[in-house]
Amino acid sequence: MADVRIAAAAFDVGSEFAALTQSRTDIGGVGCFVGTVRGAAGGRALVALTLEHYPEMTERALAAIAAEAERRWDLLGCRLVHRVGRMVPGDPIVLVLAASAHRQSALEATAFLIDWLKTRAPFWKKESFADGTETWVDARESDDEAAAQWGADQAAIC
Amino acid sequence: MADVRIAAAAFDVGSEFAALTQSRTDIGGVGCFVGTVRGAAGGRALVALTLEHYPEMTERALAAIAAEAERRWDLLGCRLVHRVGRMVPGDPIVLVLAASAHRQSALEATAFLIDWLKTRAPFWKKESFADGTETWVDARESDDEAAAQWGADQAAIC
Amino acid sequence: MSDGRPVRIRYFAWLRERLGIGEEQIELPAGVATVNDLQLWLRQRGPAWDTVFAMSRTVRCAVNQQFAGPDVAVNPGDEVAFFPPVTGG
Amino acid sequence: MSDGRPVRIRYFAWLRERLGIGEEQIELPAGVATVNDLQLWLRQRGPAWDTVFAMSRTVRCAVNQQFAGPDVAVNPGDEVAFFPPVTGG
Repeated sequence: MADVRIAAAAFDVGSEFAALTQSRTDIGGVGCFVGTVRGAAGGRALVALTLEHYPEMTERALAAIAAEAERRWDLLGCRLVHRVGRMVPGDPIVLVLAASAHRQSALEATAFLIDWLKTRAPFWKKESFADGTETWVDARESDDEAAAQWGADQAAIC
Repeated sequence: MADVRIAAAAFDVGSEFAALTQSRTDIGGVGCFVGTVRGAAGGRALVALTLEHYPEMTERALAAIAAEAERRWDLLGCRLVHRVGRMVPGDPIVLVLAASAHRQSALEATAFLIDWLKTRAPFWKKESFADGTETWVDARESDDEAAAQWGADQAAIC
Repeated sequence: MSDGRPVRIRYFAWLRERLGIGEEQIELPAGVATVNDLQLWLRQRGPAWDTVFAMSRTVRCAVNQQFAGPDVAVNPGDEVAFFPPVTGG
Repeated sequence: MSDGRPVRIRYFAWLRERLGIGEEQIELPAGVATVNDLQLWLRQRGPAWDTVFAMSRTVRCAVNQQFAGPDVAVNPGDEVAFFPPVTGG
């Protein structure tokens, strides 16, 4: 039921929402999260963000994350879109949509999906700054903690 | 900063998202919730949902709810759209958008906004069924409980 | 105490339908100083009014577009609204 | 034990950049049976390799596109990937 996609080009939030909900009368609520590229990091001006991924593994990982959300909540639809390649500030990076009959499931599943996606899908961010330097983004402990609150099975991650 | 609106016509999720995020490079995450009309209630087929409201009070109530969210979280944008009048199954009823530098604030504020909106804004739903009967929707205790988890100041409600 | 300015009363959702009235203007009756006083006064209008306002758990109120409890004051010129618990969103 | 089929090794993000290689195919070396064995074997290739794989807290692994801990088996024909902790979303 879930629909996961890696996108090289920018996606359109309205189109993704429409694709999930069109002609559906069983859905009562749709939760959504969109992550976007910020124009600064650590106080320095950012000119681009480049997302590298592990192509053969990425869609499998996204599908597994969506399947886990569908196992935990009674979802009527689930959609994950993640961009790869070069993006500029203001661009959307990632979209999570979770539809359910009731709002609580939709919103909880949305939070779960983005938390797991941040810690369990093989993407890596590189920041390009206005001064010409480039840095790979460090993983954040707060992301691990956010993911762990869902009872994440950390044994699966080496 | 918040943008609240009562709408007689259907709204477009993509346009609302664009209006909040366009030309912004400070936003890192946008949380969103869209409530939609379901095609059945209590096992009976629904043909329409009619939203009545208290016009002079509604925008004031929505603005107060948005202001409370902005007080509690470091939001970079907040948008509430609520429809009134007659809707059919599949139609969007309500839209909540909350933007922040980080995802947790955006998602928490989104959940807060819809919980408070359900218990603190003067809207009333009437269901019209396929068999010709009409019923005013009863308030749900679960909605009061969801709102109370945010430390809602229930003294303000008689 | 009335200073001549009326109180505007509004009814919404099933209260409006059961009472058959969406709004009215009244001279503030003698002895009516609070939301609770006004409800008691309205109940005396007849069986439909008595029945609706007897459901105190399911009748909410706003004074001048702010949610208001039974002890909130009602003054000449105020707008008072009665309605069921809200069900939007 | 090698049955002649190679192991495909892939490197991502800063591991790829520091090692100067995105992927390679190797004959499974004698004595290498797990992810940990493979890392120890790769460290012997030189200072850059030793340095990168010494950062065990910041090197993650997948075997056949599944996250894998140090004790997971590596067999001929497998695809093994090394990369930093993920930072998507």
